[in-house]
Amino acid sequence: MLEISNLTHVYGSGPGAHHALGGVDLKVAQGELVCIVGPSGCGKSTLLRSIAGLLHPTGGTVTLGGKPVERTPDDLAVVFQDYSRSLFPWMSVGDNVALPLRRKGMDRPRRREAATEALEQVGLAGAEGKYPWQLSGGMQQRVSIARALAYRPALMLMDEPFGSVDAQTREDLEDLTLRVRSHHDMTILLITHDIDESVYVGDRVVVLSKAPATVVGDLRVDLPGPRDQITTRENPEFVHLRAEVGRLVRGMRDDPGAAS
Amino acid sequence: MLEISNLTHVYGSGPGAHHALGGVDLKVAQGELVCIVGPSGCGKSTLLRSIAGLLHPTGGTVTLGGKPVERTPDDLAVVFQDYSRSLFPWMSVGDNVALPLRRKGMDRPRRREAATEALEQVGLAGAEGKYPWQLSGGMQQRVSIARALAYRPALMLMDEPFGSVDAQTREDLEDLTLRVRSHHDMTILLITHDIDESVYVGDRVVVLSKAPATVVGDLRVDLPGPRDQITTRENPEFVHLRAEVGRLVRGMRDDPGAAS
Amino acid sequence: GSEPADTAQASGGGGLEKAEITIGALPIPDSAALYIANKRGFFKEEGLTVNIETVQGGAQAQQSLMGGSLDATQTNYVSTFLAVSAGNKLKIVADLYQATPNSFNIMVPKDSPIKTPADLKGKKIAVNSKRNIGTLSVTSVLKAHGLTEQDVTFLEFPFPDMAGKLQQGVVDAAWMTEPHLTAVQKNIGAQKLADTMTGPTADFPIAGVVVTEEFLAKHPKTVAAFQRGLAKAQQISASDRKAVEEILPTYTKIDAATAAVITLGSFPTSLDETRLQRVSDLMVEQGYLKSAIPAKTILPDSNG
Amino acid sequence: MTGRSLFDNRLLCGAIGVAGLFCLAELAGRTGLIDPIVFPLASSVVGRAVGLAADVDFLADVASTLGAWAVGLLLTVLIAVPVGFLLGTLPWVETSLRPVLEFLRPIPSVALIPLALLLFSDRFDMKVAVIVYAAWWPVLINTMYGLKDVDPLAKETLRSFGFGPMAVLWRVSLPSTAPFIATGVRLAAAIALILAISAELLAGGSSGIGTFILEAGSSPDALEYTVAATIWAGAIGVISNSLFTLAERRLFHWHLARTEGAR
Amino acid sequence: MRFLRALGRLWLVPVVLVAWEVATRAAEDVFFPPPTTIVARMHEMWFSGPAERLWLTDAALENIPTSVGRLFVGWLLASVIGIVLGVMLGRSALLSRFIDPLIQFGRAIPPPALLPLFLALFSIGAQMQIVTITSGIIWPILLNAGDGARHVDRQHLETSTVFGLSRSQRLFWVILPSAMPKIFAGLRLSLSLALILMVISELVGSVNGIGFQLLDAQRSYDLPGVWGTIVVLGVLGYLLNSAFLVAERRVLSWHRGANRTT
Ligand SMILES: Nc1ncnc2c1ncn2[C@@H]1O[C@H](COP(=O)(O)OP(=O)(O)OP(=O)(O)O)[C@@H](O)[C@H]1O
Ligand SMILES: Nc1ncnc2c1ncn2[C@@H]1O[C@H](COP(=O)(O)OP(=O)(O)OP(=O)(O)O)[C@@H](O)[C@H]1O
Ligand SMILES: [Mg+2]
Ligand SMILES: [Mg+2]
Repeated sequence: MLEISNLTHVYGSGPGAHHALGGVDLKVAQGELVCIVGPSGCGKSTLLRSIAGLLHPTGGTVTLGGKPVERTPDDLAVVFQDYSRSLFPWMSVGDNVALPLRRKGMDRPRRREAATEALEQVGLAGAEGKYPWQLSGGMQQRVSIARALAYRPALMLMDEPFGSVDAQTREDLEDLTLRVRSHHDMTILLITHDIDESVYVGDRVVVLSKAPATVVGDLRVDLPGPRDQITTRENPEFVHLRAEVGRLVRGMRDDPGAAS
Repeated sequence: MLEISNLTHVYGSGPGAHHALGGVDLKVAQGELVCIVGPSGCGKSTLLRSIAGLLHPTGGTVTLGGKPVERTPDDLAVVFQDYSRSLFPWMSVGDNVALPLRRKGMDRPRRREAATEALEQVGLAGAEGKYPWQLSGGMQQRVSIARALAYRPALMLMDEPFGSVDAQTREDLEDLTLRVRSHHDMTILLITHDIDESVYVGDRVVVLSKAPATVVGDLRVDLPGPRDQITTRENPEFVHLRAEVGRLVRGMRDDPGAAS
Repeated sequence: GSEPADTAQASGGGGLEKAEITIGALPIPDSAALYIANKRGFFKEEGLTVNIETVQGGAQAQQSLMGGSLDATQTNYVSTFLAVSAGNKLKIVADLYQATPNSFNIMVPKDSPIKTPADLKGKKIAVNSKRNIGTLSVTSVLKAHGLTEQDVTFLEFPFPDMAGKLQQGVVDAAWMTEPHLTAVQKNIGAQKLADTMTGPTADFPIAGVVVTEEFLAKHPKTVAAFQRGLAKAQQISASDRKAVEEILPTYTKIDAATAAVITLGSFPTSLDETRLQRVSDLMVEQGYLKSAIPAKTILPDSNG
Repeated sequence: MTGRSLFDNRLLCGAIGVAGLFCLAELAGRTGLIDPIVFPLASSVVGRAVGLAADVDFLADVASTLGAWAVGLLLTVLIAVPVGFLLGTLPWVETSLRPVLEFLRPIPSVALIPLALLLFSDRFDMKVAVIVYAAWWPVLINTMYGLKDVDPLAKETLRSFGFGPMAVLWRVSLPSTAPFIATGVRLAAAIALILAISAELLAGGSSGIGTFILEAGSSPDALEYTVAATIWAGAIGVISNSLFTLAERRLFHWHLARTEGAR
Repeated sequence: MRFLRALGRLWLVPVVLVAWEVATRAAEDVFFPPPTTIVARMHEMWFSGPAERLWLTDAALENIPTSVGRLFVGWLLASVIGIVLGVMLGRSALLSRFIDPLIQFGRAIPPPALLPLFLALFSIGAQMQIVTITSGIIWPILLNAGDGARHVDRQHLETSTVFGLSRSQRLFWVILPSAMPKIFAGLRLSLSLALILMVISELVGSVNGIGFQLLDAQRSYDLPGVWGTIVVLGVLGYLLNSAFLVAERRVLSWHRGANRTT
C-alpha cells in the first residue's frame, strides 16, 4: 500500500543544513501496523510528515496505493507529537473531534454521536463540552487520538501517541488501537519510544538510525493474536524481540558509523 | 523543606466545577527526590503548579522552608509538561538555556559556558545556535531539561520530563538527574507515568488517586546507591516496589471509592 | 438631491427643468439673502425648492459642483476667478455680498507697537486662506504704504483661532471679518490697524452664486427662477438690516445680540460686469492671475 | 479588601481617570497656563457639550454622522478582511500589489476628500467611500500580520485530514487571526469616526457633527462649540470601543483563557 | 540578480501608470491630469534645480527635508511612547482601568480638532507639528502593543515567573518579543499615517513643508501641483515602507521561521 524509496530530506541549506533523512526505504502492506523506533531527533517525525504530504522531501519518493504523494492523501489521519498545538483552542473538545467528520459527509447528529463515542473509548466520557485548555496533558493527547480514531482513516499516522498517559491508560489505548485497526482494516504507522510497546502493538518494528536516518532494522513480530497485555508480554518471543529491538536502537547510538 | 497540607483545588465554579485536588498531604525533606505517579488527569500538574506558586489553590497550604508559598518561590526551576510551549521561539536554544542564569548574576561568557555544558549533558552538543522550532520534540524536551539543570535550583519540579525521548536517552537523563541532584543537593519532585522510572530515580514514590486527587500511597524506596540502570533494575526490592506501585495506580483506577 | 431630473418635466410653476436644487452656502452673513428667500417662500413662489447645504469654502464647494452633489453654490469671487483660470467652466448667476467700510479689517493686539500698516514690514499676518481675498486686500493696503507682499509673512489660521494667536504673539496682526472682528475687540481689546476695503478695494465685490456652464445651459428656466427669487430677498437684505439680523441666528451660531452690533457688508441687487471686472484686474495686478479674465465670460449671456 | 474591590470597578476607575484629566485641564486654564482665549476652559466646554445633549438639531447631526460611520465601518470590514486574507495567503499577489498599496496608503484625507467630491454626486456615498478608504488599512494590515501568526501545526492538522485550502482558511486561519483582526477593527472604528467628521468638515452638507462645527465657525464662541463637539466625538469613541471590547470578550474567551493568568 | 527580482516585483507599476495615462487622457478632466502632466509639473517644482544639488530645486530642498525630518521625529516619539505606554497598559489591569477611557477618547478625536489645543500649548512650527504627528499616529502602536502585551502565551509567562526573571528581564526577553509581531503591525500602520499627519500638521499656520505645498497648490488651483504633491507623498510612503519591511524582516526572522508551513 505504502512505498517509500530512498527518501532523503535536508532542512535548510548551506553550512547550517541538517540532513534529517538519509535514504529511507520502507514498504507497508495494506492493514499492517508498523512501529517505527529510533533515537530522539533522528527523523521519525520528518518521515511521517513526508508521508502525510505536509513536507516536500528533498529526494526520493513516497507512493501510496501506487500514486506518488504530492499533496496530502485522502483518507488519512495523523496524531501529532505536539498534540496540544494540534487541537483548536476555539472549539470544544467535542467539536474538535467532530470537525474532520464533515469530510465524511456525516450530518450533525451523527458527527456528534461519533465524537462522543470516540471520546468514551479513550476514557473521556463527558468531556465533550470542555475546551482543550481545560484538560490535562494526557487528556489532550487522548482527544487527539479520539479525533483520529473517529475519522476511521485508511491510513493512520501516529507520532508518539501514548507518551503522556499513565501506564494503565496506555495499555488500554494500545488495545483500543489494535481493536479499531482490525475492525476497520486500517493501515497504521506508529512512532514510539517504548520498545515494549513497539513489539506489543506492531506487526513489524522498523528501527531507524540516528540522523541522517536510514532503516537499520526491520523485524517481523510473529506473536499470536489477539494480543493480550499479560500473556503476550510473557511470551518468550516477545522477550526476545524486545531485546533485539533494544540492541538495534542502542547500537545505532553507540556506533554512528553504522548509520551511513 | 516542603510541606503540603490538605491542599484542595477546584477549577471553575457552579455545576461545571471540577475538583482536581481533594486534600493532598505531603512532606518532602531537603535533598529528597520524590516521584509522583497517578492516573492521567488526576491533578498532578495542578499540584505542581500550586507548589510553584503559579496557581492559588482553593484550599490548604503549601509551605516551603517554613514560609507559606504565596508567590513563586526563589531558586526554583520547573520542567513543564508542555515543554514546546515553554521555550521562547524568538531565542536560540543557547539563549533559552542561558536566560534564567542572568538571575544568578553570571556574566555573559559564564552563562554561555554553563548553557553549552548543560546542552552537552542532555546530548545536544552543538545545538546552541538553533531555534527551538528547528528541533524535534524530544530535543525540545531536552532543552527544557537543560535549562532547569543549568539553573541549579534548590527545588526542581519536573512534569513528565522524559516522556518524548528514546529509551536509551531516557536512561541517560535519569542518571544525569540523579547525578546533578547529589552534586548540588537539590530537592526534586518528579511527575512520571513510568512506574519503573519512578522507582528507579525516586527516594520515595507518592501515588495519587484519580480526581479529586489524594495521596493513596507513599512508598520509601530503599535501594542501594549509587543506582545503576542494570543492577538496580534487577534488584528484587526494585521488582517488588514496582509491582507495589503498579498495584496502587491500578487500584485507584478500578475503585474510585478509595479516592475519597 | 441631484438626480439629473430632465428637461421638460413640468412640475410646479412655469415648467422648470428642475424643480428642486441644492445650493451650498457658508454660514456667514454673506449668504443671508439665500436664507431669507427660502424662509419667506420667494423660491416657492417661483415653483422652486431650494435645499441649502453648509459648505466649508469656495474651493471645495466648486468641487462639489463639478461632482454633482451641489447644483449651485455661494463662493467668493477670487476663488471663482482662480477656478475659471484653471479651466473650470463656471457662471456667476447672482451677486450676494459686497464690502463696506470696516467690514474686513487688519487687527493688532492691544499694546502693539504696530501703529500704521507701514510698520507691518517683516511681520506675520494671519489670514483665513492664502491666495484669496484676505491676502489680496491686505496686499493692496500694503502697496498703498509702500510695502509688497514679500515684506510680510502670511499664515493661515481659521478665524476663530486668530484671537488666541494675536494674544500669544504667534502673529503680529490678523485680517478678520465679522463677527470675529467685534469679538476680538471685546475679548482681548484688539485694535483696528487698517480697513482693507478702501481705495482700490473700496466696495469690493466679495461673494456671489455660481453654477457650472453645463448646468446653466441645461436649466436656464430653473436658474432664472432662482435669480428672481433671490433678487427679492437681496432687495430686502439691502434695505432692511433688521431682516438680516433676524435671519443670522437661524443658520449661523451668531446670537441676536451680536448680530445687532456687527458691521455688515452691503447686499447688491444686480450683477454688474464692471464691478466684477475690478476683482479680475486686481488679481492680475498682484499676480494671482496670469492674464485678465473678462468678467463677461463668466456671466450668463442673457441676464434673465 | 474594600479598596481592592473598589478598584475592580471598571466604570468607577474610568470615571476617576476622566475626572482627573478634567481637573488638570481646568487647572491649566485657571492658572493661565493655557489662556482661555486660546483654548477654552474645561468647565465651559463641558457645560457646552452637556447643553448640546438637549439640542435636537445637534442630536440629528450626531445621528447622521453615526449612520455614515456604521455603514462605512461595516463595508470596511467586509472588504478589508477578505482582501487581507487574499494578500496574506498568496505572497505573489501581495508583492505585486504592494507598491500600489503602499503608494495609496499615505494619501491624506485633505487631498482625498476634494477628489471624492468630484467623483460622488451623493454626499453619503462620498462620506462612506472616504471612510472605507482610510479605515480599511488597519484592518487589512492587522489581518495580514495575524495570518503570519497562525500556528502552522494547527493548519497542518486540518490539512492532514484532507481539508482543502479554503477550509483551512475558514476553520483555522480565520478563528486564530480573529483577535488580531479585532484590534484592527477597533482602530478602524476610531479612524472611521474621524474621517466621517473630517469629510463633513471639508465637504459640508446639511447634517453631521462636522457640519455643526462648520456652522459654529461663524460664532464668536466658535472654539468652545468646536471643542464641545469634539468631546462628543470622543465620547462616541469611548462607547463604541467599550462595545467592541465587550464583544471581543464574548467571542474570544478561548484567547483570553490561554493568555491571561500569571501576573 | 536580487536587483532583477526587486524590479520584477514592480511589474504592476508601469501597468497602472499606462492605464492611468490612457484613462485621464480619455476623460480630459482638468481635475484629473494625466501622469505625464503631473510628472512635468513635479519636475518643474522640485527637480529642475542645478546639477550640483542633484537637480533639486529650492522648493524641494526647503520643503521635503523639513517635512521628512518632522515626520521621523514624530514617528520615533510615537513609537517610543506608544510601545512603553501600550505595554504598561497591557500588563497592568489597574492602570488600564484608569486610563483606558481617556485613550479611547483621545483616539476618536479628529487630529485637526486638536490643532487649537496644540497651538495653545506649543510654540508654532516644528514643535507643534511634531506633537500633532505623534498624537495622531500613536494609536495603532499603542493599541497593538497593548493587545500584544496583554496576550502573551500563558506558558511563556509562567516559565519566566518560575525561573525568577526580574521585571525588566521579563519585559525585554519575554513580553516584548512576544508582542513584537503586533507591535510591528502597529508601527507599519503608523508610518504611513505619519505622512498623513505631517500634511495635516502643516495646514495651519505653517510656512513650509510638503503639506504646505499641497495646500498652496490647492489654493492656487494648480491641479497638476496637487497631484504632484500626492505622488511625492505616495513615493515617500512606498520608500519608507520598504525600508521598514527590511528592518522588520531582520527583527522578526524567528517569527517567520517558527510559523512557516510548506
Ligand atoms: N524546521 C526545521 N528546521 C531545521 N531543522 C529541523 C526542522 N525540523 C526538524 N529539524 C531537524 O531534523 C531532525 C529530525 O527531526 P524530527 O522531528 O524528524 O526527529 P524525530 O525523530 O521525530 O525526533 P523525536 O523523537 O525527538 O521527536 C532533528 O535533528 C531536527 O533538529
Ligand atoms: N484551566 C482549567 N480549567 C478547568 N479544568 C482544568 C484546568 N486545568 C486542568 N483542569 C482539570 O483538572 C484536572 C487535573 O488536571 P492536571 O493537569 O493537574 O492533570 P494531570 O494529573 O497533570 O494529568 P496528566 O497526567 O494527563 O498531565 C483535569 O481533569 C483537568 O480537566
Ligand atoms: Mg518527533
Ligand atoms: Mg499533567
